[in-house]
Amino acid sequence: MKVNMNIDVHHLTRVEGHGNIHVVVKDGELIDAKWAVVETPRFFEAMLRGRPHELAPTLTSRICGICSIGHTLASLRAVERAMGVDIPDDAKMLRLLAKHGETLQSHLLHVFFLAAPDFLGVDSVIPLIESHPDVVGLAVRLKGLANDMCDIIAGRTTHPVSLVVGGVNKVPTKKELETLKQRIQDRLADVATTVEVFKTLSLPDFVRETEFVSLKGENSYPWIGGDLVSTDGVVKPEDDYRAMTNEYKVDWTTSKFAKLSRESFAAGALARFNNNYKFLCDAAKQTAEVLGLAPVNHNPYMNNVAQIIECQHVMIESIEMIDKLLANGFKDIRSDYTPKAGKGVGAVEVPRGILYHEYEIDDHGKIAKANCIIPTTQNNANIHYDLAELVKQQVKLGKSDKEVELLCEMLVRAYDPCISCSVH
Amino acid sequence: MDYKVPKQDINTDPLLSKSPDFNRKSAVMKTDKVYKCEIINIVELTEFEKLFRLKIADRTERELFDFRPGQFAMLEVPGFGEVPLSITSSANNKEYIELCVRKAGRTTEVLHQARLGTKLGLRGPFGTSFPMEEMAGCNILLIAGGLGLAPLRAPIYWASENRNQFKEVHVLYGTKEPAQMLFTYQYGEWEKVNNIKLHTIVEKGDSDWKGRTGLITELFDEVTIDPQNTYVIVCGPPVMFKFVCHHLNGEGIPMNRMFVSLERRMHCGMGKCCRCMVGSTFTCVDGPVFDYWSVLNLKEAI
Amino acid sequence: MEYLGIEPKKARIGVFDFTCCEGCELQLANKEDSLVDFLALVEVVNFREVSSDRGQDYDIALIEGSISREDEVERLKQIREKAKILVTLGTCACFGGVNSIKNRFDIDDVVSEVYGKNKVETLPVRKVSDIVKVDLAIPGCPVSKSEVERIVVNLVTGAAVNLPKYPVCVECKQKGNTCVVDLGEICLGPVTRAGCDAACPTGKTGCLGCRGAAEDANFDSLREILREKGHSDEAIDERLRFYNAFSEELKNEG
Amino acid sequence: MINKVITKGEFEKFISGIIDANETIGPKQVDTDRDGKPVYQFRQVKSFGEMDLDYTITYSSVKNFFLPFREELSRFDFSEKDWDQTVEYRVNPRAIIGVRPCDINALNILDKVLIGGAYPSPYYLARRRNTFLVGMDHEPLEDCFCESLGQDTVHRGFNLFCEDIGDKYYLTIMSSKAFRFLENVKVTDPTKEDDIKFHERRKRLRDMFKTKVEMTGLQSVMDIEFKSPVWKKWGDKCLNCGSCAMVCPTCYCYGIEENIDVGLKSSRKERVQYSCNLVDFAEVAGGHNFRPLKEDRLKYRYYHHYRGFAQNGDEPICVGCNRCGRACLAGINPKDVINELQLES
Ligand SMILES: Cc1cc2nc3c(=O)[nH]c(=O)nc-3n(C[C@H](O)[C@H](O)[C@H](O)COP(=O)(O)OP(=O)(O)OC[C@H]3O[C@@H](n4cnc5c(N)ncnc54)[C@H](O)[C@@H]3O)c2cc1C
Ligand code: SF4
Ligand code: SF4
Ligand code: SF4
Repeated sequence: MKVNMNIDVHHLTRVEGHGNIHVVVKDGELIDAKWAVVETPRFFEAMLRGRPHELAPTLTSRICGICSIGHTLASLRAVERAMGVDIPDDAKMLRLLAKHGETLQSHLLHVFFLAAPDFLGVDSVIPLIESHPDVVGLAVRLKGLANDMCDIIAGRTTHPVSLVVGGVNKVPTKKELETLKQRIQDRLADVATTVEVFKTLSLPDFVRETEFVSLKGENSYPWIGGDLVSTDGVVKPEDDYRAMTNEYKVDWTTSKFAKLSRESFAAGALARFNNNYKFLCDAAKQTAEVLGLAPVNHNPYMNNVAQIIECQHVMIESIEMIDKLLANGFKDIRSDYTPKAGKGVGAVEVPRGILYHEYEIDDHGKIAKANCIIPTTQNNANIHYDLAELVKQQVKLGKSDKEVELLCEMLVRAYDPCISCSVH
Repeated sequence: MDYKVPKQDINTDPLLSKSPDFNRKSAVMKTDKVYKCEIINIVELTEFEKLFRLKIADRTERELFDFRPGQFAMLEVPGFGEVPLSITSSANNKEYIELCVRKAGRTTEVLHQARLGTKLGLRGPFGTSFPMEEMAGCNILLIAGGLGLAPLRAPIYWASENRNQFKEVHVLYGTKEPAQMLFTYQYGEWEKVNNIKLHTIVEKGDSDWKGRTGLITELFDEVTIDPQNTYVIVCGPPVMFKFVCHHLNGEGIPMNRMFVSLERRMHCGMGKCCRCMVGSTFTCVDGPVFDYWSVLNLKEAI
Repeated sequence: MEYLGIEPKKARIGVFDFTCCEGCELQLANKEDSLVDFLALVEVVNFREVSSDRGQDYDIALIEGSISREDEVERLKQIREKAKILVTLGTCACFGGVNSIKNRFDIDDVVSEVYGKNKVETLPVRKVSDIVKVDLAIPGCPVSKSEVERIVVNLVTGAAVNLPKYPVCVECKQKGNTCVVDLGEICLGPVTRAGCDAACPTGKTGCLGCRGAAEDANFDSLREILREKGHSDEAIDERLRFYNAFSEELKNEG
Repeated sequence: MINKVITKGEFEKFISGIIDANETIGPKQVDTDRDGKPVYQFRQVKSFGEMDLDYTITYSSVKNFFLPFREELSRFDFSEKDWDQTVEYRVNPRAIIGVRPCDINALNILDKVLIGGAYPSPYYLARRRNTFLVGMDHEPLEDCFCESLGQDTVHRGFNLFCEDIGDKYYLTIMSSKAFRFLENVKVTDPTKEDDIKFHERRKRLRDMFKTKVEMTGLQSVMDIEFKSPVWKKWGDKCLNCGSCAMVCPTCYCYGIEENIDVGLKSSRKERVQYSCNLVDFAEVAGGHNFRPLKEDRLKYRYYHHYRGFAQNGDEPICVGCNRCGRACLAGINPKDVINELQLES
C-alpha cells in the first residue's frame, strides 16, 4: 500500500517557544520534512550595543526564562574575559552551584512536565496529578529543591539578581547552605525512584548517527568555559566557537542552523554525556548502566535519560561544593576591576547544550558588538534531519500518520528546544 | 556550661504592671475575636446601598453588645476584610442591629452578594456617640447628605422612641438624585407617627420628582431655628458639613451643640493603626462624633 | 466560600505568549508547596508551554510578552474578543519590557545587525495596552508567583485586586537589607511599585524598575540624590529606560 | 530595683547560659557599608561570640521583634455554611541582649500606645511579656540626639541593665526573673569605688553628645507652623518610601490585610506595618486621599513624632536615635527639620 501523509503541527506544545513541524509523504516517499521556528525575533545582539557592560548579563538573562542563569553566566564570562577580570574561587563555586540549580530545575521541568505526559499517554501534567500523584509529588518536591537552590544562591530562579561582573554579590548564610545540603541529600532518594520509573518506560527505538558537540572536561564534568570537543574528534579553544558552530540561515525559519563535520550536530545532555562520560560520578555511571545508556549513543530520545543522569550528578557535585564552601567560610566573593576595552567569549553548558556569548567592549565599558549562539540554534539542523530520517524509517515500518505525528512531536521535545532563545 | 539558666515559661514575668484579662467575655472584642452574627434580613435600598439586619448568634454576646446612637461597628467578612459601619438601628433594640452598606470597594462589594443566613463577624461598638440625653427639652435638627442618613437613623429612632422629651425634630436630607434617597419607605412613619418633620431636596430631579431641587443649605428656609434651644447633628460629605455648620454658626447656634460624624480610613477601630488620625486625634476612639468646636480645632479635618 | 453564598468558579484560563522569554508563564509552575492547590483553582484551557490541550473557551486570558509583529497584533485582537478578562502578565506585556530597547535603534539596522542580508519581519515593540484594552496588569520581570496566586484567588472569589501603591523600599527595609544606594549603586526602588519583595536589592543589586512606577513617585528627588552620589544622568537614564516601565512618567519629567 | 556588679568574664558565662536555654536575639554584624564600616542588625544568635555588644547602632530597631512587619491576627477556617475564627497571641519566651537605652525607651512608648488605652493589643503584650530584655549603655554616635529628648538613660521596661565600668558591668536588676536568673552567678554588691566609676561613666557619656535638637516648646511650634514653608521644602525631597518608618523604633502605624489561602479553605487576617509617609495611608474607598501631597504625608510623620498623639498623652514619641535620618536617602532628618521649624517660629 502506498502511504500518503501530511503532517502539520502548528505551534508545537509543551516546548518553550513557537515551532512548527511540517512533513509530507507521497506514495511512501518522503517529499518534505521541515522543522521551522516561527518565534518572533527579538534582536538582543542589536539591543546590547551601547549598553553598559554591567547590564549585559541582566539584559541577556531575558533571552530565556528557563536558562536565564546560563545566559547570565555566559554573559558574565564574556564580559570578564573581554576585560581580563579574574573572579575569586568561592564566587566560581557559588556560580556553579546556581548553575547546577538551574540544570536540575530545567531538566526536571522537561522530563516530568513536558516529556512525561507523552510517555504516559496524556496531554499535560495536569491529569497526572490524579492518575500519578506519587510521580507528580516527587517531581514537585525535586523541582522545589532546584528552585530554592537557585533562589538561595542567585537570589531568584528566573532572572537571577546576585550574579555580577567580578563575582557574586551576596553570600548565602551558613545556615542556608547547611539546610540546602541536607535537602539535596534527602531528595537523592527521589532521583532513585525516578530511575525506577524510567526503567519501566520504553523509549522509541530510533538511531541516526550524528556528531555530538560539548565542552571538553579537563578534570571534571564540564559546565563553564574551556575547550570545545566533538565526537568526531574536533577540538577547538573556546574563542574559536564560530568555527565550531558555522551558523547559516535557511529560508523557512527565523532561527539559524549550524553544522560542523557533517550536515548537522547535536548539543545538550546527551552530547555532554557522550563526550564526558568518564567524569561522571560513580552513582551517575551506575544509573546510566541501569537505564541502558552508554557512550556514544545516537538515539535522540535518550536525551531524557541523559538528563536524569545529569540531575543525579549535579546533586552529588553540589553536596561536595557546599562542603567546600562551608569549610572555606567564603571571605572573598567579588573582585574589583576597572572597565577597559577588549573582546571576549563565554561558553557555558546550559541544559540544552553550549551557549556562547561574545562581546566587544569599548573604552567606556560599553558593549560595542555582541554575538550569541544558543544551543537550540545548534540543534535545529539536527532536529530537522532527524525528522526526515525518523519519518522514512517509520513509513517503512508501516506506521499510521497519527503514530508518526506523535513520534515527530516527541522527537522535537526530546531535544527540549528552547525556541524563544534561539531567535533572541 | 557553668550556669544553667532556667528555660523561661510563658507569661510569668510581671515586667509590665498592667495585664488585661483577655479571657473575659466582655473583653472579647478588644482582641480581633469577633462576635459571630447572622444576616436575618436584607433590604435593597438603592442600586448601591443595602440594609443588613444582623443577629448576634450567642445570647450573652448579644446582651453585651450595647451601643449608643452615633457609634459604629467593625463588620468582618471572613476572607475579604473588615469595614467600619455606623449602626443605623435603634439603640433600644436588643434583638438585632442594622447596618446600611454602600457598595464602595473590595469588602463591601463582596458583602452585597451575601444572602440570608450568611454568617459574618462583628466587633464593637466603637467610638463616641451623640449626647442624646443632653438634648432633652430642645429642638433637634438632623441634617444628612447622601449616605449620611445611615448614621442619623439611630438618633431618629431615639427621638421617636422618646418623642415627648424633645421639642421640634427636623430631618433635612439631600441627595444628588431621587433614586439615591435612603429609607424612603420609612418617611411616612417618621412624619405621621413620630411627628418628625422631614425636608428633602435633590440636586437633580427626574420626571417623577415633585419636591425641591438644589443644595441642602437651601432647606434652611423651611425651618425657623431657635439658636438658644437647638441641637444639630450633621452627617455627610466634608464639603457639605463645612457649609452647613458655617451657616448655622452664623445663625447663632453654639458650636458645642453642633455635632458631626467624621469618616476616615480605619483599619483597627481601636486607636492603634493611626489610619484615621485627624490632626492628633483618632477618629475611631475620640470620634467619629465630634462637636463643631473640636472639628475646627482638628487640623486638616475638613 | 460557601458561607457567603459565593461559589468560587474555577477560572478558565488561557495563557498566550508573544514576544518574550516565557519566564513569567514558567512562574505559574513554581511555588511547589501550593502548586497543587493553585492548579485546582484554575482550569487551564490553553497553555501551549505545558499542555497539548488547546481549548478556545477561556474566561481569563493571561497575555505574556510584548507585541512586535503584525500577526501578533491580529492574534491579540482575537484573544481580546474571546476573553472576558484580559490580564497582562509580566513587564513585557505591561510595559514592553527589555524588548523595547530595540525601539531606540533604526529597525532596518537592527535586522541587518542580527540577520545580515536576510529579511525578517518586525515592528517596533509595543505593550499590550497600546493595542487592546487591558483589564488587569501584573507587572514583574518575572512576575512574582505569590502575587499571581493572590490575584487568581481574588479573581476566583470575585474580590477586587489591588497592587501595592508604595515603593519597593518598604519591602526592602522589611527584608533587613543594607540599602544598595548607600553601597554606591543606582537603585530605582524608591520610585518603583512594590510587590516583588524587593527581589533585586535583597540580592544586593539595584532595582531596575520592572514593576513600573509607584504612585506619586518622586523621580526628580531620586535623580537629584543619585547625581549627588556621583552617578551620571546617562547611567541613571539607562536604568530608568531599561524595561520601558517609566515611559509615561519620564515624559512628564522636567 | 537592685544594683549588683559582675565581671565581664562572668557576664559572658551568664549570657551564654541564657542563649543555651532560650531563643536569643542579639546585635550582629550582617554587612559592611561603602566605607567598610560594619552594619549591624538584631538577629537570632546561637552563641555569645556571634554578638557584637560594642556595636554602634543597628540599622533597624528592635521594634520588629515586638511588632513584626507582618503578623497574623486571626485566621478563619471555612466549612460549608460557616466559619471558625482562631485568634492566637501566645509566643515562645525569648531573650534580647544588648538593647540600648533609647531603644528600651522606645519600647516603653510603644507600651503606652499598644497596651495603654481602651483596647490593649494582646499580640504586642504577649511578645513584650515573654521577652527577657538585657539592656546595655553605649557611647553615643555623632548624630545621636536622644539626650535632647531625655531618652539617653532608661529607668524601666527592661529586666536587666548593664553599664560598662571598665572590666565590670554595673547591673540594674529590674525584675524578679532577672534576679532569679542571676542566683547562681557570681555577682557582688557595688563598692564605693564601683559607684564612683558608674557616675563617671554616666557623665562621660552625657558629655559626648554632639547633636542637639531644640525641643523647647516644640509642641506648640508644631501646631503654629502647620503651614510653614519648611514642610514644602522637605516634602519636595521626600521619596515617600517609608524607609524612615520601617527602621524607626517607635513608628507603629499599620494596615490590615485579609487574604484567602490558595486552597480556598481558610483565610488570614494580618497586621502589616505601614507608614503615614506612604501614598495611600489616608486614602478611602472611592480614591479620595486625605493627604494628597508629599509634604502632607511627611509633615504627618513629624507631627506624630514630635507633637504626639492622644494615645500616648500628647508626648513626643521620638527617642532621638536618628535611624530615620541615616536611612533617608533624601537626607531628611529630625535635627535639620526641627531646628529649621524652630527658626521659623
Ligand atoms: C465611622 C465610619 C462609619 C461608616 N459608616 C458607614 C455606613 O454606615 N455605611 C457605609 O456604607 N459606609 C460607611 N463607612 C464607610 C465604609 O467604611 C467604607 O465604605 C468601607 O470601608 C469601604 O470598604 P471596602 O473594603 O469595600 O473598600 P476598599 O476601598 O476596597 O477598602 C479598603 C480598606 O479601606 C478602608 N476604607 C475605604 N474607604 C473608607 C472610608 N470611606 N472610610 C473608612 N474606611 C475606608 C476600609 O476599612 C478597608 O479596610 C463608614 C466609615 C467610617 C469611618
Ligand atoms: S536598596 Fe533600593 S529599594 Fe532598598 S532601601 Fe535602598 S533605595 Fe530603597
Ligand atoms: S526590585 Fe525592582 S527590578 Fe527587581 S524585581 Fe523588584 S521591581 Fe523588579
Ligand atoms: S530619630 Fe527617627 S528613627 Fe529614631 S525614634 Fe526618632 S523618628 Fe524614629
